[in-house]
This record gives sequence, C-alpha cells and structure tokens, in this order.
Amino acid sequence: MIILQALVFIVSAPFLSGLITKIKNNLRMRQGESILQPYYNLAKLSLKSEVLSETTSWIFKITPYILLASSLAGALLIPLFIYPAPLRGIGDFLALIFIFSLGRFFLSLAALDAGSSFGGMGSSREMFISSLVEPALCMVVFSIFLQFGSTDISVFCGAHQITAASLIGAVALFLICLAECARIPVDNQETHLELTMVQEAMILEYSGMRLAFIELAAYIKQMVFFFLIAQLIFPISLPAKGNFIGLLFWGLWYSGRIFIVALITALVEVSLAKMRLFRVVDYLGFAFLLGIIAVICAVIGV
Amino acid sequence: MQEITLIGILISTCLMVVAKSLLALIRGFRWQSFFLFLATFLIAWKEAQPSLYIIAGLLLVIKVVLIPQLLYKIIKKIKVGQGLGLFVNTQLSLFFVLLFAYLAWDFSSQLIVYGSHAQAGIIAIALFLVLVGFFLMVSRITALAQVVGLLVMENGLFLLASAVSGGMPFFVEIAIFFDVFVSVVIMGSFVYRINKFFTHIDVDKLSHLRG
Amino acid sequence: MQIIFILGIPLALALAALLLRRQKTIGLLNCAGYLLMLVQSVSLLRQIVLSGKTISLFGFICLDSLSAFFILVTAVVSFAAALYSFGYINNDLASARISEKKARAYYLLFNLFCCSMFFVPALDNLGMLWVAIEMTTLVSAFLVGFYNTKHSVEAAWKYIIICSVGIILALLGTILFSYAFSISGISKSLNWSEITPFANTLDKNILKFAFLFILVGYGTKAGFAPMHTWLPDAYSQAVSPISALLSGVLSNAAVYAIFRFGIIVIDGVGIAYFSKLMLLFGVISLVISGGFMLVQKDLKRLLAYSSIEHIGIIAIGLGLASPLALCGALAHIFNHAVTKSLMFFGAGNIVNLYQKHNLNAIRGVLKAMPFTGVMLLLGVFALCGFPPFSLFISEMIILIAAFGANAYLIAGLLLLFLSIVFGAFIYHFGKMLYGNLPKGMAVTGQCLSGKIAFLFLFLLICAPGIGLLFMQKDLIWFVQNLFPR
Amino acid sequence: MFNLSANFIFDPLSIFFIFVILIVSSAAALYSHGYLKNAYTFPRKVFAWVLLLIFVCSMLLVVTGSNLLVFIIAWELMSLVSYFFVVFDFQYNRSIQAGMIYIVITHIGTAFLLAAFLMIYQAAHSFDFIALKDACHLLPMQTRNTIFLLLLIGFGTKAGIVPMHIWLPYAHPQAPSHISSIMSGVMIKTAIYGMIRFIFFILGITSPWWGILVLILAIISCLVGVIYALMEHDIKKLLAYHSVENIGIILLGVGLGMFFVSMNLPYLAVFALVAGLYHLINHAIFKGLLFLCAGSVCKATGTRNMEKMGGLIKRMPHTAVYFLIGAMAISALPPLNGFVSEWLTLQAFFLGALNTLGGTKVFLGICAAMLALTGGLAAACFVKAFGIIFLAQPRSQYAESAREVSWSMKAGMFILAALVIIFGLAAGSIVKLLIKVSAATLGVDGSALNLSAYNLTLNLQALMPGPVGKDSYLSLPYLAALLVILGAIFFVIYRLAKRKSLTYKTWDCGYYKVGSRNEYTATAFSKPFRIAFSFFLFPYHKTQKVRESFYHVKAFSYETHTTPVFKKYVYYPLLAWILKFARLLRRIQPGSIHLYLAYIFAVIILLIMFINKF
Repeated sequence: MIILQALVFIVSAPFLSGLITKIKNNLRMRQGESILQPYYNLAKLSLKSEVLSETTSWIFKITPYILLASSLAGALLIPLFIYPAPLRGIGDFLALIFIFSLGRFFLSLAALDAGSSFGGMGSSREMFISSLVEPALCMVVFSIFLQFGSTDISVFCGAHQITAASLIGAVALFLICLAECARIPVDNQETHLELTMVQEAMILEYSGMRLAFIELAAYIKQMVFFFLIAQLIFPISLPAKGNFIGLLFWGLWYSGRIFIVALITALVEVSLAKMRLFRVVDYLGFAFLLGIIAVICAVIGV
Repeated sequence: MQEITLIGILISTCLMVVAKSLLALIRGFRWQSFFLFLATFLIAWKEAQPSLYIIAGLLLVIKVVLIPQLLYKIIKKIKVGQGLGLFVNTQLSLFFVLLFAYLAWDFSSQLIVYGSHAQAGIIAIALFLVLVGFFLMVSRITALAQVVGLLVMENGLFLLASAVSGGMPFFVEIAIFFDVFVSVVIMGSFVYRINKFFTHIDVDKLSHLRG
Repeated sequence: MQIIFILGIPLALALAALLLRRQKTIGLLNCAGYLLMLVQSVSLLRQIVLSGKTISLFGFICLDSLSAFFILVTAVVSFAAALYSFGYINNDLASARISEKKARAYYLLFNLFCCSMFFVPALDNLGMLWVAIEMTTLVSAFLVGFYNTKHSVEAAWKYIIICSVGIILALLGTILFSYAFSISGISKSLNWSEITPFANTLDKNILKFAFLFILVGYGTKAGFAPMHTWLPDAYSQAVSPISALLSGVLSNAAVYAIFRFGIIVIDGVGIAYFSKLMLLFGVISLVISGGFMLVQKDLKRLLAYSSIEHIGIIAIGLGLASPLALCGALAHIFNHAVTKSLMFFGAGNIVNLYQKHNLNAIRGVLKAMPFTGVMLLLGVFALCGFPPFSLFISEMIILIAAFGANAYLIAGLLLLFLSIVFGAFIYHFGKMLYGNLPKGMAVTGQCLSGKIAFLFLFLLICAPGIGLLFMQKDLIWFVQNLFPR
Repeated sequence: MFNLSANFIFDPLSIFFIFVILIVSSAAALYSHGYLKNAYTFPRKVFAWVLLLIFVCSMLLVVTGSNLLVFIIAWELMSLVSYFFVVFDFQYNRSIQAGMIYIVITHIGTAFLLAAFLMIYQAAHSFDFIALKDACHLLPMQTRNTIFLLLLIGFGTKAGIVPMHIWLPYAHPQAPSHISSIMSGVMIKTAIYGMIRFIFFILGITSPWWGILVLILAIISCLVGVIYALMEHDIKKLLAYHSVENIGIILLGVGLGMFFVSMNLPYLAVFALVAGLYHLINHAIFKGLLFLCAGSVCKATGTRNMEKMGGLIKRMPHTAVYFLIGAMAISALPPLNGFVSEWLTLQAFFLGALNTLGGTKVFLGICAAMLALTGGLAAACFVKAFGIIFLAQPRSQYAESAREVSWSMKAGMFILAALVIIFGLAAGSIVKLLIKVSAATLGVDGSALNLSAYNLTLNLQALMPGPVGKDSYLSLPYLAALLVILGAIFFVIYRLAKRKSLTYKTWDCGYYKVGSRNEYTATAFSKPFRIAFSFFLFPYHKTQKVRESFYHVKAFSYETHTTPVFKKYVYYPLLAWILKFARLLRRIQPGSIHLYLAYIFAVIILLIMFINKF
C-alpha cells in the first residue's frame, strides 16, 4: 500500500501541474501546451546527459535525492486513499512541515554551491519566504489541532463538519501553498528573468536527471498541499462499504476536489501579478492573520 | 574676675577675625592665649589644684611665648607678604562671628542641663572659639592662617575641657600640649616646604590633586 | 607579656634606625622585628580569646579581644609592609630617587608610625587614645610628603590640616564624653574599661552630641565621605608601603576608636542612634567613592577610593549592629586591610616601573611583571568580593545581616554599588594589566622580600575563603568570644 | 550560622546536568589538544588545561551543590574562570573589552542572585536546599514574587535572555573555541539549572504570570537572537547569537512548565519541562559541535569573518560534514535531535492550549507560531552560514590556504556529531529518561506518562485526565529509515540510468570570468531579512566615492550596518547616565583645601541641627 501511494503520487503529481498550466493558457485564450507536458519534460530530462559545475561539491550532487526523498516521505504521511495513513506512526502534521523544510534546506545549499549569484539570490529569497511561511503554517496547524485534538494528519482527513475555522484555515493554507509551490503572486514558474526568480534561480545549475528529480519533488509537494486544502474545504471520508458505482462516484469526487483546488490556483495565477519580494511580508502576514482568525474561530467553536 | 578674662578672650578672638595681616592675627592669638592662661590660672587658684598650675604654666610657655615666636620666625624666614588672603571680608566675617556666637550659645544651652549659668557661658565661649577657629581655617587663604585657626580651635577645646570637667586627667593634658606643640612645629616645616616648592603659601592654589 | 614586645619592638627598631648606618641592615632587622611582633600578636589574641578576660597593664593599657584583634590586623599589615619596604627602599636607592640618609629616615618614621598605631588599640585612656591617633597623623605626614615633590607636599599639607581639624573635633567629642563621665560621678579617669560597664547611667543628651563629634572627627581620619577628601591625595602620594599602612591600619585605628566610643553609646543612648549615623556615613561613602572610581584616572587614587568604599561597607556592617553584622564588619576590616595592602604593593611596583600613576598610560603589566600582574589581577577580584577570596565572605555576612534586619534598601544599595565598583575596577585594571607593553620598556624582576610579602598577603586572602570550609566551628566560636553579649 | 558540611545533591536533575556538562566538556577537552597546539606556548597550554579543569569542576559543583553557599561560590568561580578564558588572548583590545563586558554583567547578575538567595535564606535561616524548600512555602506572596523576579534577572543574565544577552556575543567568540563551545553549550545552561532548581524546586510556583512572563521573555529572546544572528558575519558571534535564540527555546519549555504548574496541570508541566530539558541537552551538543567546527574553521583560515571564507568543503571535508550536521540540527531538521525537541516544545504548546481557556489558547498558539518563525529564520541563517563558509569558491587567500585540522580536533567534533544523530534517533528512550528527571523535579509520579521506546508516541489520554485530544505520533528511526530508503531508491535509479555527465564552469551569462567576486555574499544573503526586519534593525548604509576628477570615480565604497538597538538605546544611555553622574560627583573635589574643610564644617553643623532625627 505504501508503495502504491508513492507511485500514485509520482504518477499523478505532474498531471496537476500540467492541468494548471493548461487552464491558465486556456483562460488566456491560448492553445497552450499539452496537459501532459510535465511528463514529457521529465522524460526528456531523464534521458539527457548532465552538466555539472566544476565548483560544486557533493552537496550539489546529493540534494536532488534528499529533496525528492523528503517530498515523497511527506507525501506518505498523508492518508491519500488509505485511512489512516500508511505511515501514520512516523510523523504528524508538524513533522510534515519539518520534513519539507529539510528538502528546502538542502536545495538552498545546493543553490549556493555553484557559486553563481543567481543561486545565491534564489537561495536567499527562498529562505526568506519560507521562514515567513512557518508561523502562518504553524497557526493553520494549530487551528486544525484545536478542532480535532491532535496534530495527526489522519484525524482530520475523515468526514467532518465544515466550520468557519477550517474554511479560514484552508484559505490561509492556500495562500501558504502559493508561496511554497512557487506560484504567482509570490514566485513565477514561467519566468527566467533573474530579478524575479526564486525557485528557478536555485535550480539554474541543475540539468539532466537531477533536474527531473527536483521538478518531480516540487510537483509532489504541490499535490500534498492541494490535498490538504481540499480535505479542509471538502471533507469526505472513505466509503465504509458500497457498490462499485458508489465507489466510482466517490473516487471521482475524491480526486475532483483536488482538481478544484488546482482550478482555483490557476484562476488566481491568471488574475494576479507577481508581487515584489518585500510585499511577500505583507502577503504572508495576511496569511498569518488568517491563521490567527482561524484559531480564534476554533477557540470560539464556529 | 573670670568674666574679665572671658571677655578678653572674646575680644581677642574678634580681633583675629578682623585681622588682615598675619602679624595681627598672631598677635590676636597671643592675647587670646594669654587670657586663656589667666582664666586657667584663676580656676587653679580657686580650686587650689597644683596640676592646674602646671598646666597654666605650660599654656603660658607654649602658647603665649613659644608658638607665636615660632610663627613670627617662619614669617620672617619665608619672606612672603603679610596679607592673610580673605575669602570673606572682615565685615562679613564679623557677621558670621555673630552667627557663631548665637550658635554656640544655643548649642551650649542644649548641652548643659545640670550646670550653672556661668558654666554655660564658658562652654558657649569655648564652642565659639572652636567655630571661629574653624571659620578662620575655611576663610583665610594662607597656610599660616590655617595653623593659627587650628590653634584657636585647640584653645577653645582647652577652655571647654577646663570648664566642663575641671580639666582632663593630668597626663592627658600634658600629652595634648606636647602634641599641639609638635604639630605646630611639623606644620611649620611643611609651610617651609610649600614656600620652597610653590614660592607662596596660598594653600588655595594647591589644587593639583583633584577628583 | 606579649604586649610589651609589641609596643616595645617598634620603638627599639626606631632607635636602631637612628643608630645604625646601613639601611640594609635596618631593613632586615625591621622584617625580623615585625615577624616577631606578628607571632606575639597572634599569641596575644589567642591568649585573650581563650581566657576570655581583659589584660590590664600599668593602668594605661587595657586589652580585650577587640583590641587584640586590631593589634593583629596592624601586625599583619605592618609585617607585610616591612617586608615590602625592604625591596622598595633598596630599589629607590638603586635608582637614586632617595639618599641613604633618607632611607634611614624612612625606617625611623616607619617604625614610629607603626608604634603609634600599635598604641591605639592598646590604650585604656580615651584621651591617650586621641593623642596616639594624633601622633599617627603627625608621623605619617612626613611619610606622605616623603618624596618632597610639589604633589607630595600638597598632599601632606591637606592631610595634616584636614586630619588635624578632624582630630580636634574628636577631641571635642572626647571632652564631652569626659564631661558626661564626670557629671555621672562614676569616674574621672576616662578609661574605657572603667566606663563601659556603667554606660547606661551616662547622660544621654551629652553622649549623643559627644558621639557626633567623635564620629565626624575620627571619621575624618577613617575616611568617611564627605570628610574623606584628604585621603586620595595622601594615599596616592605616600610611599607605597605607607599607602598600605594608611589604608590597612590607620583607617582601622580610627574605626576602632569610633567603635570603642560606639560601644559606650550603644549602651548609653541606644542602638538606633548609633546605627542610623553609621549607616548614613556608610552609604554616603559607598555612593561617593563608587562615583569617583568610575571616572578615576590615577591608579593609587583609585585604590584610595576603594578604601573609602570599604570603610563605608565596614560602617554599614557596624551600623547594622547585630552580632552577625559586627562579626562581618570585623572580618571585613581584616580582609580589607590584607587585600588592600596587596593592591597597594602591586600599585607600588607598577608606579616604580612605569614612573606613572596615570591609568591611561600604563599598559601590559602582565607582560612587564608577570608575578605582580597576576597578584594584582587576583587582588582585583578579591577586592571586589569574588569567592573564594576572603572579602566575599565578609561582604556576604554583612549582606545576610542586612537582609536579616530587613534593611532592604541598604542591602540593595550595597549590592548596586559593589557592582558599580567592580565595573570600575575591571575597566581600569583590565586596560592596565592586559594589552601590550609600551615600546622600549625594560622588563625587570622583583626582589624576594617583595614576593614573600605578596605571597603572605595572598595566602591570607585565600585562607578564610577556603578555610571556612574546614574551620567553621572555630570561627563561630571566635566570633562568639569576640562579643560576649 | 554557616553550615558548610559539604552537602551535595544527586537527584535526577543534577545527574542530568552532570551528564550534559561531561559530554560537551570531554569532547571539547579532546578537541583542545589539537586546538592549542602550535597556537600557544607551553606554560599557556598548561594554564589552559588547568583552567579547563577548574571550569568543569566549578560547573559540576554548581549543579551538585545542595547548599546556597556552595552554589554561589561555585557559580562565581565558574564566572571567574570563564572570564580568564575570555581574556585568554589578552594582547587584543577586543578580548579585554569582551572580558570586561562579560564579567561586569555577570557580576550584576550575581548581585541579583545574591539578593534573591539572601531573601530565601531569611525564610529558613539555613543554606540547605531541602530546608529552604520547606520554608519557602510559608513566605508571603509578595516576597515570593520579588524573589522570583530577582532570580529571573539573575539567572537570565547568565543564560543570556534578552535584554541581558548583551555580553554573549562579545564573550563567547573571544574565548578559545573549545571554551566557547563549553560556555555556550554548557555554562549558560547552568542558569537554566538554577531556574529549575530554585524556581520549581525550592520556591514553588504560585502565580500564572510567572510562567507567562518567562514565555514572553523567551519569545523575545528567540526572535532577537535569531534576527541578530542573521545579520552577523562573524562566525562565532553568529553562533553566540544563536545561543540567545536557543536559550529562548529552552525557556519556552521551562516557562510553559511553570505556567502549567501554576494552572495545576502536573502532567503537562512534566511534559513541557521534558521538552525544555531535551532542547537543553540538544543545544549543548549541537552548539558545542558548531563552536568546535567554527574553531576549526577559524584556526584553518585565521579569520572569523565569513565573507572571507568559502569553498572550505573541499579543503576541510570532515569539518564540513560535522558543521552540516550541527547546522541541520540547530535548524530543527528531521531526523536530528534539534527537530525532536522543537517538535516536543510545539506539542507542549498545543497540548497546553487544549487544556486552557479562551485567550490563553490564542496566546499559546502565537507563542508556538513565533517558535516556528524562529525555526525558519534559524534555518535561513544556517543556510547562509554553511553556504558562505563551505560552499562555492574561496573568497580570499585565507580560505584558499586552509587545510583540514588535526585528528584530535576531528575526534572531538566527531563525538558530538555522533551524539547529534543518536539523540535524534533514540528520542523515544531519551524522552523516557527525561520524564523521570522532570517528574522527580516537579514531584509528580511520572510512571503514568507512558511512551514506547522506539516509537515516540504521545499518549494524550495518559497526559491529561480529561478526554480531550487524540494521539500524535512521531518516530524518528522510521522517519530516518524512510528518508534514507527513498533517497537510496532514487540514487539507484539515477545510477541505473547511467546518463553521461560532464563537468564545466558555472554558467556565467556569457561573462568571461566567473570568480569568487561574483559570488553571493553573506551580507547580500541577509538583505531581505535586513529589510523585512528594518523596523527593529534600523539598517543604514554609507557610500563613498573616491574621485580622481569630477568625471572619473576611482573607487566606490559601500557599507551597510544595522543599529544595535539594545546597546544603543538601553546600555549606552544607562552607562552615559551613570558616568555623567560620576563626573558631576567628581566636581565636588576640585582640590581646594578650604572647600574640604567647609565640608566638614557643614557636616558637623547639619548633624547638630538634625541630631534629633537620629
């Protein structure tokens, strides 16, 4: 089951990214690339030979593995289609946050390793944004904790009532997700303009299969966030028992809600412009505020 | 008779306060000491104490003769001007002296509860001398004036001692006399040195060591 | 009898200084003599404490354990000073700062000075006590003005005049005391041993006034602020061993006098009067000296102000007046005398080498004189009350007593100013001891007797701190014996 | 009165601290063998060893003495010896200044402690801890509050909580590195020991505001420490500021424990204290490790300035690995030990919020969020530290010529690095032990708190009597295994794919020569933070053009600084005020003997006038 969940993540995560790109392009009245483009990219990168910078050290070489491992490990902590999660005993929501930060830590180091200023710039900005994300994320976890009495991810992944607290928490989490997954308005995946790059600047020196790993890791992380947001807004539980049709409809809705989150993401990306780096402080401050409101709602019990 | 000596002490003290030259100051001191001697002599006579006679004699020898002589000699030797150097001019000094007289009287009346009126008077004058001596030390610039001020204070104490307790134990008195004499000699030698190093004896200008 | 030795040896040594020609012989004799005295004073203290009785002699000497204690303090410091003087005077002679004749004069004055200080606690008669203290002033004035420079003469003049005024006020107080005795009809003798038992029959009003004069008078001599003004001048200009004696013994002699009268006043007037006055002067001394130390520029003046501070602490200890506090104050007297002597010796070495007093101009002492530097560094910590040094113990006792008496304000001020003083010390000494030598500076060794003096004092600084762990019972017993009441 | 029959206490708390002290000290001692070599003359080396011995002994005495007097003597001895280490290189003005600041502030702290101790002493008239413990419960409320505040300031000074942290960034970097590691790793922890011993054990906690005050101070320490650390480019100073931060995190656990005790939640209090103690030992280990690594780097390069380093990972591979492990631990990355204790602390906050009401929940939540922010900033800071020091190309000759350090230094670092990993993976058993320690300290029966040994599972039903809350899980060994397995799988995939790989220069945008001058600097790295926290840091910059003529600028210099807020707005004004007072006072002694005599005159007159007031 563990391996199955891992494979599901690996297989479906790039699809979400392709979907978002497709929606964005369609909204912009463009044909756009195929929805499967991320898969093509990954395949192409895996087949290509690799260029390493001569200034780099082993940090640069091992980072993709660590990054991908941490993303996938995080993904295995959530109950995607098995309740409770297969690796529930390994860690909770807080652990998830820290596991993601492990990958990010190494990616930032690797960015500095090549010795180009782009890497340093990206690394600095990434750590800046991520450190501001932490308190907001913590507040969201806290609001969930107050409602469900545990930081275990599985406890809120069943059916539960939609409360104001979880809704507001979901919004905050969505804002955080945009920042974490390098989306507009915090970062722009589509640009290679050095003044605005964050994520792209960090991975500038990577190529070949290692780059593929890094991209895959980003897709997986994004999917984890989408799943959590979806679970907060549209909570459903696994069917206790049911017929095949019922199971099919359930499955459709179960995965469909994640696509809804992707759709919202695409809408947001299309309708907003990227912010200046220092506006991110306000942006994440707002997310933090939403987190506090969610906590207050949870305390009041609405 | 005793009153006359006391008045003599008072007047000579006032003379010292208004004195503007060292010589006048020492002359005043000599007179003061002389009246003090008279007063002591009278007490000795009245109480018929041989030890007091000796003390009176010592007073005469040391304070009336030796010390003023010594001071004159120093003045002659160091060849400085005769001026005392006044921080407070003589008129104002006299005003202060009045104030001291009141203070001394007030203090002595607080102090003396059992004693006679006359004794209170003597104590008041003694304290007055102490205060004036102190005042002279504070308000007169030259080194020698300070020595004289100290001696005036000492005179006051002597008077006080003989008034309140009929004198200290005999050998204590002797020792005190000896002490006073030695201290004047030593101070005199330091006055020489000051004059040697600074070519003046204005101790107010001795302010290299501060803070 | 030990006391005859103790009083006689300095006189004999003074005579020797007059008669002998070679100053080295005199110096060596001095060291031996003071060592003998130290032994004698220890045995005296032992005898008195063990027997618990006072010793009277010739009707004018009377020793109780308090006197014996002060004699011991005097003996310790003067022994160290004698040791240190030997090297110091040799050095001065070698560098032609003084002549052979002057060196002999130094030993003469040194012995007279010590002699008069040994007399102070030994005397029974309060009038003679006054005479002895006045004698210390007169003798030491020459030692302050020993180098015959502008500064030293100025300091000596201020010293002699201010102290004389103070001492005259003390005489006034003594006379008033004698008046109180005479009207009470007990005795005319002025012997404290006769008066103290009847203190409560004395006239309160007169005693109050009398003590005021005593306190201001002897307080001038002890160095209570704001009558302390002569002290930094004199300490900084005196010959270094004499600075140690001034600080370690002379101040204590004055404190002894105050305390002698204080015992009578406590019985006669009540403890509140005594303690309020002492606390007032203690706190003022503490505050003023702390401020001066912060902005001090002269090494020996810094130490002088530190003496004022410690006298303030001693006054606070006496002022708290509980047995514990008194014990602390007495311990502090001893510890301060020892520690401050060490510091003055160190300062003397520095001044000799650098020919400067200015704190800002002296650098790299640890490199120039490792031994002295280390001693001074440890001395700084000892002086500021760091454990395991002895001053910590006595300060601690005083603080405990302050808290015990609910004198939180006093305790708080004490702690505050101890910290400030420590800051000042470490600032000044840090700059001075560490760092690099000035260019072209010759590094010289130090003679053996000086080193012995340092080690002797350092041992005494450490001993109570470490010894407390092992000798607590004896110490408690001693303190109880010191104060039968 | 003095009862000094050498009493010692060996309860679990003391033993725990002995353990902490010995671990770090022995590693540091091993390290010092190589560190001192070739740097000092023989007598100075002997001196360093003797001092080290006294230092460790005094710390041991601090944590084992069961007597106020022993405690204070050992405490002062510890300060004194560490001061000698701070001024060990006494030829530098920096050392002298650092030593002065350190010892003076410590002394002030001790003054507060002394006041508190003597007030406690008055309660029992005994110096013995047990007797004091019994007597303190009878003290009136106000006295206890005062004692608490005095203790907090006193110990806080040593621990380095803001705003008394000012000495830390001066003193710790100035000592030899093995001592920095002991000072930062262990010595400041003795203050935490003091707090636990005196506030929990002896004084007893009565008011909730004690805990809340500690929490607020701890949060401030965390943030201030880490923000200053981000701005710092002196590697040892950076680490020193991180000590401020980590002491804050430890105090979060301890303060939370206080709060829970006063709210009558004993099990939670035990748990919070466990979190605090766990972070304490973790910080001792990884900060010790980091200082040792920093020492190696400094010794190899001869500078402490990060901007002059770079590329050391190739020149000092071992040190780099150890530093990386330390950096990961301090950034709370799984599966290392720092992560466990931060996780525990966050859980303590969360669980506490479940058991309290209303506004307190929000307060605890915000505290937790601030802790998370601290963690994020710390990670950023160590990305900067490791990246700038070890990665890319050397930025100067210093770094170019660096060589790996000697075996004993490596061994010292290795021990601590291994412990970092062990304390991460064996978290379950360690928490069990720590529960015993803190339960014994708080006088609670700890056996009800059951945890499985390899699977760190918090059983909330056992933690709290009420039926609120469900279990949370964390298992470090499995997590580590998971990460390793996944990483290995991808590594194997990569290897199997066998793509061609070639090495070339870093992409240079077509510029012909990318050198170390093009690299991102530490200053640049921290710029976003500098701007984001400008409301606190008050950054300013100076630019200067050196012109040859009006048209030709020959050189251009640019400096940026941040304003040291506490120094500038608290300590300098205070010091200036005191000095001003002293200078005013100095004027009363202008050298005039007449004035001096007038003082005596005035004193006597005044005393006579007010004689009845006495």
